[in-house]
Amino acid sequence: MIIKHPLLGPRDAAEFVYLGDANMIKRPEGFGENVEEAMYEHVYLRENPAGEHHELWYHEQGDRSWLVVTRNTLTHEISSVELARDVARRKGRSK
Amino acid sequence: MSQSNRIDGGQIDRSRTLKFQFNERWLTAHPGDTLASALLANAVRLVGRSFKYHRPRGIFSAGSEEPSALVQLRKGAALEPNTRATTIEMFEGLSATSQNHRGSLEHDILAVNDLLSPFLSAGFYYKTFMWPKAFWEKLYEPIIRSAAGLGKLSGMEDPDTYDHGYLHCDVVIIGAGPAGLAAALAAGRAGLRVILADEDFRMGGRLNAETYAVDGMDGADWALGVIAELAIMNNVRLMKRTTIYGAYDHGIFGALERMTDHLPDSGDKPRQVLWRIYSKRAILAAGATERSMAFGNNDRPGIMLAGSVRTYVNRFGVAPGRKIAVFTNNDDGLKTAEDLRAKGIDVTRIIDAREGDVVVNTNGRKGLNTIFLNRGRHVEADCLAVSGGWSPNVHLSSHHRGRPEWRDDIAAFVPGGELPPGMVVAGAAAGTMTLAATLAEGHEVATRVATDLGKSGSLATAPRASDEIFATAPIWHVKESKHRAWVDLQNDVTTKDITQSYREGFRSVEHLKRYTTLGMATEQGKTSNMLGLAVMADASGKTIPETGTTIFRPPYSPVAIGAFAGRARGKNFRPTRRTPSHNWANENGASFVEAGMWKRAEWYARPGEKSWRDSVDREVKATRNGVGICDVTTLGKIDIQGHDAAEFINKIYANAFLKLPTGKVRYGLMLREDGTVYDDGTTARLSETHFVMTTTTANAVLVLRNLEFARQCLWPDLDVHLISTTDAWAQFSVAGPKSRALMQKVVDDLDLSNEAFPFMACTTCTVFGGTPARLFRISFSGELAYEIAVPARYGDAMIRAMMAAGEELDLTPYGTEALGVMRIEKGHVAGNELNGQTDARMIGLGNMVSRKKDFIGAALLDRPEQVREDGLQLVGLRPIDQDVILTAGAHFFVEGDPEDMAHDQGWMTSVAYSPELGHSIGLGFLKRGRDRHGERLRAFSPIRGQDVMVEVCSPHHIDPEGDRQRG
Amino acid sequence: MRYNALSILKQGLTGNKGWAPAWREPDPKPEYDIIIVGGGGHGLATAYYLSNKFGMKNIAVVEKGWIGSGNVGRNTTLIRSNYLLEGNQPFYELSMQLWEGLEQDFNYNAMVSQRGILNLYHSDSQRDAFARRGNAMHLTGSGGVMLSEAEIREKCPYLDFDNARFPIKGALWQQRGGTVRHDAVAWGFARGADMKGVDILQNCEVTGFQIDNGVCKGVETSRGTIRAKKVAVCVAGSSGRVMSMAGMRLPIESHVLQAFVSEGLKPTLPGVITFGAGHFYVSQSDKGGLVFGGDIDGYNTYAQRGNLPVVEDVCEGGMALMPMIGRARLLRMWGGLMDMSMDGSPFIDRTHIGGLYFNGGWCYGGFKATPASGFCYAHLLAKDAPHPVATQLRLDRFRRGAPIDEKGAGPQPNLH
Amino acid sequence: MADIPLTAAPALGDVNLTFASCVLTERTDIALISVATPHAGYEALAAKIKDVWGLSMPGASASLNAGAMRAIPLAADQMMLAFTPDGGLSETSVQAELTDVAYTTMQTDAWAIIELSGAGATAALERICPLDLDPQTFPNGAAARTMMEHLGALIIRLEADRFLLMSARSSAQSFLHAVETSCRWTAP
Repeated sequence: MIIKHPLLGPRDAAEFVYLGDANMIKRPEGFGENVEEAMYEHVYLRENPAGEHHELWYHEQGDRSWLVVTRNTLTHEISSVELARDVARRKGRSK
Repeated sequence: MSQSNRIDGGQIDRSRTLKFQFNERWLTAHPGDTLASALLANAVRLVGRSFKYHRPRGIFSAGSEEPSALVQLRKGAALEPNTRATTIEMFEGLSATSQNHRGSLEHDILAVNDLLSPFLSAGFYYKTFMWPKAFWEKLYEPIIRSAAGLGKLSGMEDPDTYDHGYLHCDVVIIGAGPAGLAAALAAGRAGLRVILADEDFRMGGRLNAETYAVDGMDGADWALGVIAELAIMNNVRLMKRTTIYGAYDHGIFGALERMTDHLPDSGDKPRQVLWRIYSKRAILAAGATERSMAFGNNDRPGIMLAGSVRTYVNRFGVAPGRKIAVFTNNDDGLKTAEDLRAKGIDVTRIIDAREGDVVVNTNGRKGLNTIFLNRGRHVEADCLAVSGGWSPNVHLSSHHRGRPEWRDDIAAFVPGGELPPGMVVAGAAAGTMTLAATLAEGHEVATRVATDLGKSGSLATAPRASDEIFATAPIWHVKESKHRAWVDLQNDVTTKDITQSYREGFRSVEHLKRYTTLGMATEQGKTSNMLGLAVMADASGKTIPETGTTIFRPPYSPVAIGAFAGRARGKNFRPTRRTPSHNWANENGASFVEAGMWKRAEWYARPGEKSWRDSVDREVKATRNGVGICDVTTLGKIDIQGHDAAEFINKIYANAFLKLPTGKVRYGLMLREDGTVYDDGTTARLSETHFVMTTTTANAVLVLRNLEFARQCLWPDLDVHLISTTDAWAQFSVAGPKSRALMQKVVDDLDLSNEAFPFMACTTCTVFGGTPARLFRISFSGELAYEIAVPARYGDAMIRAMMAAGEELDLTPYGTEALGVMRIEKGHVAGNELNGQTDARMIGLGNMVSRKKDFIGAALLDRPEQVREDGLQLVGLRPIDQDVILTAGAHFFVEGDPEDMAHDQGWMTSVAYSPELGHSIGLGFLKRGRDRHGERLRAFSPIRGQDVMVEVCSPHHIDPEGDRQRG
Repeated sequence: MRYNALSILKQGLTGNKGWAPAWREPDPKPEYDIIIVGGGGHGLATAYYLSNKFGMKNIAVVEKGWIGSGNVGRNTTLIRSNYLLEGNQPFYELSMQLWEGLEQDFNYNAMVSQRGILNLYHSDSQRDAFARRGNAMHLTGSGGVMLSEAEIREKCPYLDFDNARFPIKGALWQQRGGTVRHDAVAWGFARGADMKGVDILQNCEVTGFQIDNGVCKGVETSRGTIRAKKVAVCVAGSSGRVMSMAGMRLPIESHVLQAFVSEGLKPTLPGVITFGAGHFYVSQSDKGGLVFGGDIDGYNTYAQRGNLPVVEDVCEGGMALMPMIGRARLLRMWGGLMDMSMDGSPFIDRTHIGGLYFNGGWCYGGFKATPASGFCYAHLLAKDAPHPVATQLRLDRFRRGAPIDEKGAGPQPNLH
Repeated sequence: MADIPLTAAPALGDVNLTFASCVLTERTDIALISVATPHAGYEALAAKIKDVWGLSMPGASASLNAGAMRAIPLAADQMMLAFTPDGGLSETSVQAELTDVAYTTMQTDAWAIIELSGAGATAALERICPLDLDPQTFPNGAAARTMMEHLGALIIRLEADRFLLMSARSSAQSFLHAVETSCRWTAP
């Protein structure tokens, strides 16, 4: 596969490491019993869609960016690639 | 015998004669021949045996679709099984042997299978060999297996090398026949970056095998002219002997270039290069494959595809027979007769199925001699040219989601459905079956691609040829024939097997293939799938497209496993990382152990030491009683800087880090989000905004990856920056009661007293008169200890200087084994304990985990099964009989309990011999372990034949209070 | 029709014209007691054991394509019972025992071939982990021995002992491990179930569940609505897609595992060999092809095809382990969808929806589990209680904090 | 304390190999400092390096050269300064200049650097480098991190036929072997 890095252009996916569903950005904050259920769902349950999937790839043999790649799991077509940091901020993550 | 079937013409170099061997017999050929054409030239007809019935096999085709003429090429370690004679380019001294026969090729004992064929029909083996039960493995299967397979492996290491490579282009053109050449010409002239690849050693495709004219000249000459023009274009790369074997995602194609297979030996160059081609567009111009028809005994040597007969006659100057009959259902067959007659070869009969004439049976045990027609007629012939029509080579179009579509007018499947993005198809591969149309289509498709990619396109016009007639009648199976009719020549699948498969309910194409093995041969169904499908359609009374379609998986034709591996084998399977003291260690008796990619010194043997234990015991004693030194460079080192660095690290580690003072080091415990221990190490604060984190050797890369994830995805606005410095610093652990004395000699102007530089202190400093360094007072051995780091370039000089400085203190280098002994003595956990199944409670660090902050892993610490009272806990173990050497992996049982999983109490994770205690010790996980110190248990290890009693104790076998390291 | 040597002789003498279909092609009935969704190995095994061992009747298997067209027909055919953890090992041992009696049981020769499995190790810590595992195997009566380097040399002289980047130090050997002709497993179970009246409904795709007040009452299919008292889903790589129709999210991701076969070669390998320093395992089929594989591609996918980096990685492992295979040619490569779970272990469980059952999460270990998976699922469906060896294979184990994580890789499916 | 000045050892022993159409040389004269841009500190850093070395901030895939100093992009907020230390310029002095505007880390020792030059350089790289090195897409000055023969590598095009190849110091011998093998196997 080829991932079109938003800063670097097309790169072989072999340079990247795959993590999984981009929802992993939405980590429940806090600790103790009150987040246990939310964290259980966050850590263990997956949409696993047959179709468009937002997912995290890490450019380990490149510029060490984490990327959010939107890829169709049926065709492997990639429709967008963004820096995960931008996505995270858009989802309200900060410090 | 000297090439008795050689005739005039052809694209071979008659000025040179090459000698080659087949089954130890010397024969001659010319440059430009394949092994197949050379064998035919020498009137060799029997070249192999089929898989199941061991029927005689000859040469069936002239290309990579060959199902029958498989040989073992070369000798010794270079033996290459299952090689198609039709694709082997002749070279001087070539040696080939036939395969899959017991006894000689001519007298194969296993030909008896042919007589038993009524009982060996499709799927027979699923229905028998079941009784008595034990006989399958003891008798039946060994017999079946002994007959299995085709050619053999040498059993020796492949003596050749292979390489990989990467190419980039605008358009890759697959196939250099008329469509591909026309396309390449248009694309090249338009200025596109073009790769033109063809599996043959001579580009031109069917133009080399036919007698057509293009642009007013002989087709093969036209091809030569085009190739010459392309060769001088800088933007075009011509790749002959190159098979594009697979279409992968996003325009990536796999290609195999055979660099030296046509040479007597490879010299010092790789035999084959496996290219990964990155393309924006692809033009599939792979042509078509001719197919046979099913009639009685249609598998004899001498029965060939008609197009291949023309190839041998026109391209190679070889007559495949002296009396040739033609059996056809289309106009191509007639062309064969024309070409043969033009060469003066006797065409004994044209049997045109469209006129109701069919072949019902043949005769000739090891080579065709008689053909029986319907209505009781027969013809003498030593070669039968069969043309059942052509199937477009749709293969690469179906490597993604493409589903070929049926076209009635050509009675064939053409590329259909969703093609790999960027792929277009031209020529015969697209079902365009006549030359003029093919040339025009190649030109037009390439022009369109060029326009698409922003090039103005070629101004030149398409090459021209006169169009021949192409009319076919789909006749697949001669039903009048009562004899066995082959569909898959290699695997011996006959029409009867297919009808039986239908009868038994194996009716989908997938079931059919799996039940009968149709299409599973080394030609991957190129010559058999279509025929099989047609026979199944006939049996079921459905049309062919209703019955199914033929899709193909990579590779287009088989690829050597060595080529996929490339250079990665032997010592070069993976890179090797060496520590800065590697050369010094090597000079000083070290043996090395693999630690991931690293090579680490495991011990330093000295003269007179009889076993590794002698060396390790000495190193441990010397360190515990004096001072030892160990290269610990392999631990991961990550430079963490930023205004928010402390806050960041505090979110990563399970224990508190926010208030770590500058100049101090702290042990850090890193969890996964599920609460399991991920890694541990020490982190030093060098300044308000600067930390250095160490990780375990194994997790260095993974921890950096996770830190980057936390930094970019979880807390993107923290001002924190990361870079690995693992390789930048040579780091040595100096341990033992005399380590302070040594370090005082090493570092420049620094007070190392316990007050000035206490346990867990760190600082930057210089050593040996000015070399920059970092000093940490940390201990893994439990002794008074330091770690000293210098820039890696000074690592080699540093160890030598340290050893010189430590001579009077008897400074002893120690390796990973001694390190392991000392950490087990101290009860420190390492990889055997932190195996991804362990949480902080299990290793007694539950209290270290903060309950006052959020950090990775904070939320999932207290699920019911994690807080079980009978959970596993880390303990120490010692043998009751002190002479017993414990082994890791033993499971614990209460004496008298049955040895089953329900009574399993835990297991031994690590063991060592403690020279200080004078006996073997262990660490392990035990249910409720911390409450069971003093209890005696069985350490049960049947896999190692050990069953001994151990006493449970504290994991801190030595210095449980930790006084030594603080001293 | 019973298969035996006599039937072959008789048919052989009469032109093989009397063979009957291996299973019927019935039309769906309006209602069944139990509908099994998924006509793969596990689904067919479930139907077989339900009808043959648990005395259940009125059962259908619905399959969207052709039976056996999923992973049971595209795996690398290995069987073994050499697991480590209590949640797994007794289950896989039951599976092995079922394999050992399977062919006589269902009157179909699936060529169960216990030629042994050799797990090589290359470091002391791998050796220790194998010792722990080998001892766990002995606790379930599964057998197993540790082999020295010298013993391995004798068994497999062609492995790279002298020039290896990661030298072979020893191996864990389970003699009872081996291979099975994978397609035949599906066909044998299908035939055995069909003979007991199970309706095998091919080309019948489930398009929805009929869920009424939290109770599943049947399935919508491409061949119409079929009602059922119990619906048992068993669709491996399609688990996420199918269970989403019941509104469920699972601790599962779908990934692709590629498998490879070489051209036919004269027999060389004794059994199954797994490389401990790279992603490569190999066996040789009864036809002579080297059947091999390695790691999953590592990204979520529902496409049954993989990409080149893994192909190369696997072949690198092969060449590093046995450099004689350089000139053997890779004949075919294909991909199968793996229902990769969060701990690498499977589920055989009820769901929170009444009457709806789930079997999945087999990762790339599903084939060897086929008989036990079918047996335990049948047990659960027939008795509404988990089989004793499957009590830990529950969907709630992560909520309870009890993963069955053999590799210790944590909740990231592509690491298992 | 003993005064024994430690001598630096080159990662590859100052290797220098000549092949039929290219030359491979270890560069031991290059010092490396990684420079991370603080949050909201881009302008200050850019102004500083402009002021001190006349250097601009590099783009994502192009290194920039000014006098003795080259700026090589490493990550979205991180670059590497490469220079040959001489009288006025040292690892310490460069770090000191940037103390207030960036986070710097000494990287000289983390890398081994090979210069590959000659008409056959691109053909040799074709066997190990997955990047498109066509001058249109990878012009002079272009810099990229990628993977070659299982090793992370940083490649910079200095001129049409001259490249710097950098890889981790600990595995430098393996990297050298990879490059050397390519040169040998692609020699005409």
